[in-house]
Amino acid sequence: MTADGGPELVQLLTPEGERVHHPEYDVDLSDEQLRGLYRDLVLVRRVDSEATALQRQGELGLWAQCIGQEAAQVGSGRALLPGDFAFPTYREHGVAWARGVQPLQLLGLFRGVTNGGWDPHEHNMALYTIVIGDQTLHAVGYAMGMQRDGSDDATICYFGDGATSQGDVNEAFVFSAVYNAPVVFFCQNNQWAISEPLERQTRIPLYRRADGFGFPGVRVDGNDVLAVLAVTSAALQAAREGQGPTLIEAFTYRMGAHTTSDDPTRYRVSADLEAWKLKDPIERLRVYLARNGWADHDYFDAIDAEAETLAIHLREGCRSMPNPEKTSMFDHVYAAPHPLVEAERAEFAAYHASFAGGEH
Amino acid sequence: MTADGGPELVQLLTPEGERVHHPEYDVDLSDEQLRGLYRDLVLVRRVDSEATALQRQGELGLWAQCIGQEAAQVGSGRALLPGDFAFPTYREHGVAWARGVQPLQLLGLFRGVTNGGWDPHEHNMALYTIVIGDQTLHAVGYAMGMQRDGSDDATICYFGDGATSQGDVNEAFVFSAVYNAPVVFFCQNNQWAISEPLERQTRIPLYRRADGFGFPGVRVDGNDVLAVLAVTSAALQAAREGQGPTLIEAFTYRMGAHTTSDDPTRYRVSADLEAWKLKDPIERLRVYLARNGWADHDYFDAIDAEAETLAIHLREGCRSMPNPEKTSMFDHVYAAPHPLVEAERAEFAAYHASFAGGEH
Amino acid sequence: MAATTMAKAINAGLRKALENDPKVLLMGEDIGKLGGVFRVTDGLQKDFGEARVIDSPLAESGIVGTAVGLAMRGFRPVVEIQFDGFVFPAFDQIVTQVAKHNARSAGRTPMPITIRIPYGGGIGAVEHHSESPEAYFAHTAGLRVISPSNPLDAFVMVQQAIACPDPVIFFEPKRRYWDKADIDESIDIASAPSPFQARVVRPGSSITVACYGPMVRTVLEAATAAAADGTDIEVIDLRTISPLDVETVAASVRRTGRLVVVHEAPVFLGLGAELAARITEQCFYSLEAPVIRVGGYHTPYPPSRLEEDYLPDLDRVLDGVDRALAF
Amino acid sequence: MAATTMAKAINAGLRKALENDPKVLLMGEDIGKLGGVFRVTDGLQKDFGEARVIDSPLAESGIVGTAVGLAMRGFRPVVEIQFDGFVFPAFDQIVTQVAKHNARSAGRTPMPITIRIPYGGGIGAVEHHSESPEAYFAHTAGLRVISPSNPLDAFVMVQQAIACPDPVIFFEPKRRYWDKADIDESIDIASAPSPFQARVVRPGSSITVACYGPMVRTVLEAATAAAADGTDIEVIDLRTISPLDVETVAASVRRTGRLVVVHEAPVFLGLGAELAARITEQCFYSLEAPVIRVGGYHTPYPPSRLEEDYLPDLDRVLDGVDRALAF
Ligand SMILES: Cc1ncc(C[n+]2csc(CCOP(=O)(O)OP(=O)(O)O)c2C)c(N)n1
Ligand SMILES: Cc1ncc(C[n+]2csc(CCOP(=O)(O)OP(=O)(O)O)c2C)c(N)n1
Ligand SMILES: [Mg+2]
Ligand SMILES: [Mg+2]
Repeated sequence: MTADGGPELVQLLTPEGERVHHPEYDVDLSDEQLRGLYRDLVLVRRVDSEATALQRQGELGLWAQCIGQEAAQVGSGRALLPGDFAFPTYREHGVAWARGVQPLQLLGLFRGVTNGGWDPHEHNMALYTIVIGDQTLHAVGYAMGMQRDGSDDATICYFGDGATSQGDVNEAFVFSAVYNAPVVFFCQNNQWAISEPLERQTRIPLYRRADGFGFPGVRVDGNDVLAVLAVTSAALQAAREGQGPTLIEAFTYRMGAHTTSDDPTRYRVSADLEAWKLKDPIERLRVYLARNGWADHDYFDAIDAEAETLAIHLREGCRSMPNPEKTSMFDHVYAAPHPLVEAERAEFAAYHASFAGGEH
Repeated sequence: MTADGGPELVQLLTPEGERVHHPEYDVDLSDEQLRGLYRDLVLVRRVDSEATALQRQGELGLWAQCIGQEAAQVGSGRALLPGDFAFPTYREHGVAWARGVQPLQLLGLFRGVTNGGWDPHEHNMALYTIVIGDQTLHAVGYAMGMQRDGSDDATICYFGDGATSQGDVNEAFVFSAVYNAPVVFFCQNNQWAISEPLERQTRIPLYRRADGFGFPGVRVDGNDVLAVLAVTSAALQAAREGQGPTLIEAFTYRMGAHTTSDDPTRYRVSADLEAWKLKDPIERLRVYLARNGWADHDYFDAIDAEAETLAIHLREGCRSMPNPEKTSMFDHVYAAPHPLVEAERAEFAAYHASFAGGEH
Repeated sequence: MAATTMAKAINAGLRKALENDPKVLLMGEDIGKLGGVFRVTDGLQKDFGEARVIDSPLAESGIVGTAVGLAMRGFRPVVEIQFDGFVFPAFDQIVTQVAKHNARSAGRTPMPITIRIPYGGGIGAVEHHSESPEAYFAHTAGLRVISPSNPLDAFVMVQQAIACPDPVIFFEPKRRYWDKADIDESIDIASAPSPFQARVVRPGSSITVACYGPMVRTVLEAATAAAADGTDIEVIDLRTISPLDVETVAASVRRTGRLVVVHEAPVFLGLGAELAARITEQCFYSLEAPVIRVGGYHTPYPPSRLEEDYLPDLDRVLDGVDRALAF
Repeated sequence: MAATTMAKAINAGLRKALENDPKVLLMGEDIGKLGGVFRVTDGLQKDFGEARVIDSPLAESGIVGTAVGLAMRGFRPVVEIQFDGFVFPAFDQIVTQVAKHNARSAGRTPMPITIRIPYGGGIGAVEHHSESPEAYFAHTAGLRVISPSNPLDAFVMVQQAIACPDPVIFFEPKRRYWDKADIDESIDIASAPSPFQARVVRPGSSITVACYGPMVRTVLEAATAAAADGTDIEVIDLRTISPLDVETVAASVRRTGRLVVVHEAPVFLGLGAELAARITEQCFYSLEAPVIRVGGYHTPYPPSRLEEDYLPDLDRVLDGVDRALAF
C-alpha cells in the first residue's frame, strides 16, 4: 500500500502550502473563502481538542477525535449545498460544523445525555451512527427519495477505511449503482480501524473498490482542503446531473487515538505520526494564506482567539448540560402510544415516587 | 449489458461446435476425456429433467432445475481435485455429480425428507445452501483452514448473479483478498434471479466486481464445458500456488424456470430462450465429438440409454424413499445431550404413543 | 369483493395504500413483474410504476437499510421479505436502525416502515421457508409486530400498518394466503378496530385459548371439535404480538380460569412465555391451572415430511386444553 | 493466580485452550496487537502467532461466516464480537448456519464455535455498547448460551465452551471484567461442574432469586441487605441461559414458594418470561406468588446518564422481592 497516497492522489495544495494544479480538478476561491476554510479548520480542531480535554476531566464518557481529518471533513462539508443531506459516522465533527450543527450539540451523545443530539432535518445531517456501515444504506435510500421527489440535491455518506469491509457498505454500492442514486460515498481512509491497519481490510487502494461496482472512484489528499472541496463538488455535481454515485477516498491519517478509550501506542509506531504531522491540513493552508498575503498574524491571532472563546463556551455549556429526565427513556420509543411502554413508565414513576425524599 | 457475453468472454468451443483458441486459456483432453464430459452433461441433464418430472408427479415438493447450466457446473466440478472442497447453492446438481454425490441423495431435500442429504466430508462438497450468499463465507473460512493445514488444496464456491448483491458475498471477497485464501468464486450468471434480470444487480459485467477487491475476475462462456474447465483449472492452480482468490463469471442462461414453483412467462420473453437454445452446452460438444470422429451414433445412443437407466433408478429410488422417523427432528439439534430437546422428544413420543392404534 | 383470498386481500390493501398516499412505496425482491412469489403484489408495478413498486437487488439488509433512508426523506416504505428465513440478513438494520431511530432522534425521524414477511409452515416447503421468527422482533423495543389470521383482517391491518407512524413487522400466515372471505373494500381503516387489539373470535366458558396468525383457524377447528365433547373454548385471536393485548386475554382468563397459548414458533422464549408470565401475574388468583403452551419444538424447522408432526394441529391443541383442564 | 480479574481469567482460559488444542483459533476485530478493546486477548497473538490469533476485517458476518468454514475444516474457532450491539450483522450466519449446521448435516458438520460477546451495561458507554441480547440467541435452537458471573467461572466456562461440540454464545458481563477472585489455574475443566447447570450461590429460605452474569453480584448484595431485615434470599446463579437449568430453580422454589428473576435485558420476552412460564407449570401448587420479573424496560438502552435508572439495582431487586412477598 502506498504510504504517500501514490500518483493517483488528487492534490491542489502541497503539504508545504504550494498551490499545484491538477488536470481534472480545480477550485476557484476568493481569499475570503480561503480564510473561511482556514477558520473552519482551526475552530473544528479546537472543538475537538476541547472535547478531548472535557473527556479527560470526566465531563464526557468518551470522545472520538477528528484531529488530522479536519480538511477531509470541512472540505467535503463545505462542498454541500443546503438541500444536500449528510450521513456521518461518529467522527464527523468537521462535517457537523459545516452543516451548522452547534458543537455543543455534538457533546450530548458523548456525555451520555442523549443518543442523538440535533434535528436531522434542521441541518440536513443525520445523527451520528455508531454501528459501522449502517448509514451508507440510509444515504442511498435518502438519495432514492430525492430522485423520486424530482429534486436535484444529493446525499453524502461518510465512513472509514474499516467500514469498507462491512456487507452493508457494499450493498450500498450495489443499490446506488443499480438505481443510479445521487450519492457521494466519502471514505476517510485514516489508515486505521482502531488497531487494525488498512491491510486488514483491503489489498488494493480503497478508491478502486468503486471499479467493481461500475462507478467512479477517486483518491484525494484528505489533508488538502482545497482538493477535497474540488473533488467532492465535482462528485456532487455528477450526482445532481444524474450520473449516479462516486466513491471518494480521502487519504488521511488519524492523528489521535481511535477514541479517548484507546491506546495507540500498543499497535502503531510514533514515526508514522511524525511523518503525518508534516502533512497537517491546517498548517499548509496557513502557509498558503500567509505567503500570498491573504492573511496576516493579526488574522491568525483573531481566529485563535475566536477558537479560545468557542472552547470556553463549549466547556461551560458542557458542564452545565443537564441530565435528562429519568422518565425520558420512555419517550419516543414509539411515535404512537404503546401500552407496555406506558405501563412501564407508570410503574417506574410510582417506584421512584416511593423513594420520595430519599436518595432516589 | 452485452447479451452475448462480449469480447471478454473466454471460449474454447463455439456454439457451432468449433474448437477455437484463446491466448490465455487452453485444455488438452483426450477423446476419452471429452466423451466423459459429454456423458456427464447428458446424465446431469437427465437427472434434472427426471427430477422435474418427479416434482410434477408430486414426488418432490420442489425442484431447482439446472438445465442450460450443465457445462458451467460439470466443467468447474471436473476441474476440482479430490482434496478440493466445493460449496454449492441449491442448483449445483452438475457439481454434485462431479463430486460423486449420488443423484438420489440430491432428491431428499426437495422431497422434504431431509434438510441435508449427503456427507460433506465424503464428497468434499458442502450441503446445498438455500439462504443466498451464506456459503461464500464458509468457503473462505474453509480455505483459510486449508492454509493453516499447509495443504495445497483449494475451495470453490458457487453462487448466482443475484447473490452478488448480498453483503456476505462481498465480505467473502474482502476476507479472501485480505487473507489471500485459496478460493475460487464461481458465479453462474444465468441472467436471472427469479424474475429479476441482471440489471437489478449490477450495471457492469459481474466478473469485474473482482477489480474492486484486488483479485482477478474472468468471464467465461458458461455453456462451453472446455472453456469452463480451462478457466477453473487455472484459477484453482493459482489458488494452490498462493495467489489467492479468483472470481469466475460463467456467462450462461437459466433455460428453465427458477424452480418448479416459478412461472417465467410472467417476466421474460420466449425469444431469449430461443436464442440461448442455439448455445446449448450439450449440443456443441456433441457436434465437436462427432465431427472429429471421437464419438458416433452408437456412442451417443449408449449414453442416452445410460441416462434412461439412471432416470428409472432415480424414479424408483425417489418413490421408495422412506419418510424420516418422526422423532428424527430431535436428533442432532445438538451434538451433545440437551435437556430441553430430550424432554420435548420424550413428550412427543408419549403424546404419539397416546394415539397408539389411531391415526397417528 | 366477494370470496377473496388473503393474498388478494393484502394486494387490495396495498393498492389502497398506494392510491391514498403518494408517499407509499413498495420494495422487495420479485415484487414487480412477477408480483411476488405469492403474487401478493400482482399488478401493482404495472399500475403504479417502477418508481413506486421497486424490484430490489437481492439483499435484504439493503432493502431495509434503504427503506430507512426513504423514511427519513418522508416516504412510507412497505418492504417485502420473500420468506421468513430470509429476514436475518436484515436483522441488524431492523434492530439497530428501524427500531431505534425514533427514540434516538427524539421523534424527529420516525420510521413508518412496514416490513411484510410471509411466515410459518404447512406448505411443504424446503428449509428456511417455514419459520416463525416473530419472537425476535417482539423482544425488540421500537417495533410493532402484528399478524392477521383471515382475509378481512389482512386487508384492513396491512393498511393500518402502513398508516402507523411506527415500524410494523407484518407477519403474513402464508399457508392461509388461499383462505377466502368476503371483503368490503369500502371499510374505513381509521374507524376499524385497532390492529393492536386482540379479538375474541369465539366466546366460550370452559377455557381460553389464545393464538394468532395461522393458528387461529386451527384453534377454531379444535374448538368446534371440543364443543362436541362439551368443552366450550373461548378463542382469542391476538392479532398483535407487540404490543401484546394482555387485557383482553386477562379478562377472559378471569372468567375461564385456564389458558392455553398456541403458536407455530418454538415454545422456548416464544410469545407464549411472555403471555404466560403476564397472565400468571395478573390473574394469579383466578388461574386454576398453569398456562399451557402448545407450539414448535426447540429444533430447527424440520424437513417438510415431518412438518405435520412439528406444527400444532387440532389434536395438539386439544391435548393442551386437556392438560390445562386436568389441573 | 491470586486476585485475578475476570478479563484476565478469560485471557488465561483462552490461553489454556490455545495450548491444549492446536485446532483452537481466535478471530475478531482488534484482538491481536491491541489485545481486544478490553484486553481479554492480551498477549495471545504474540505467543500463538497471527495464524491462530487473527485480526479480522471489520465485518461480523464475515467473522462468523468464515468461522463456520473453519469449523467444517476441523478447527474450533473462538470469535470475539467487540460489543453486544455489533452482533446483529452476524445474526444471519449465527441463526441460519451456526445453529443449524449440525442438524442439517445429521451430525456430520458440527459447529464447535464459541462466540464471545461482552454484554450488558453499567460502564457509561455510548449507544450499542451496553445491550443484553441473549434472548435472541436463547430462542434459537441449536445454540447454547452461557454467561459467567465471576472470574473463576469465567476461566473455567470459557474453556468448557470451547471444548463443547456445540456452538456456544459466551456472554461476558463487561462491567464485571474488573471484579477479582482467586483462580486455581490447574482446575480440570472436564471434572468441573458443567457450564450448563445453575448453581445456588447463596442458600436461603424466604424466597428464590434467579439471575445470571452481571446481576449475580447485584443480587447477592441485595440478599445481604435483605438478610438484615430478616428476609433470607436464596440466590441462584443460572450460569446457563440455554439450556435453562429449570430443575435447580424448581427445587428451590418448591422450598421457598416464591421466585424473582432478574436480568438486565428487557423483561418483555426476556429470559424471565421463559423461566416464569416453566416454573409456574412445574411448581404450580408450590407457588405462593406469581414469578416476579425485574429487568430492563421495553425501550432502547438509554443514554448512559440514565443507565442507573434503567438497570436493575439493589433496590429494584428488593422491590421485586417485596412484591413477591406481598402476595
Ligand atoms: C458493526 C460494528 N462493529 C464494530 C464496531 C466497533 N468499532 C467502532 S469504530 C471501529 C473501527 C472503525 O474503523 P474505520 O471504519 O476505519 O473508521 P475510523 O474509526 O477509523 O474513523 C470499530 C471496530 C462498531 N462500531 N460497529
Ligand atoms: C437471503 C435470501 N433471500 C432471498 C431468497 C429467495 N431466493 C431464492 S433463489 C433467489 C434468486 C437467486 O438468484 P441467483 O443468485 O441469480 O441464483 P439462481 O437462482 O439464478 O441460480 C431468491 C431471491 C433466498 N433464498 N435467500
Ligand atoms: Mg479508519
Ligand atoms: Mg441467477
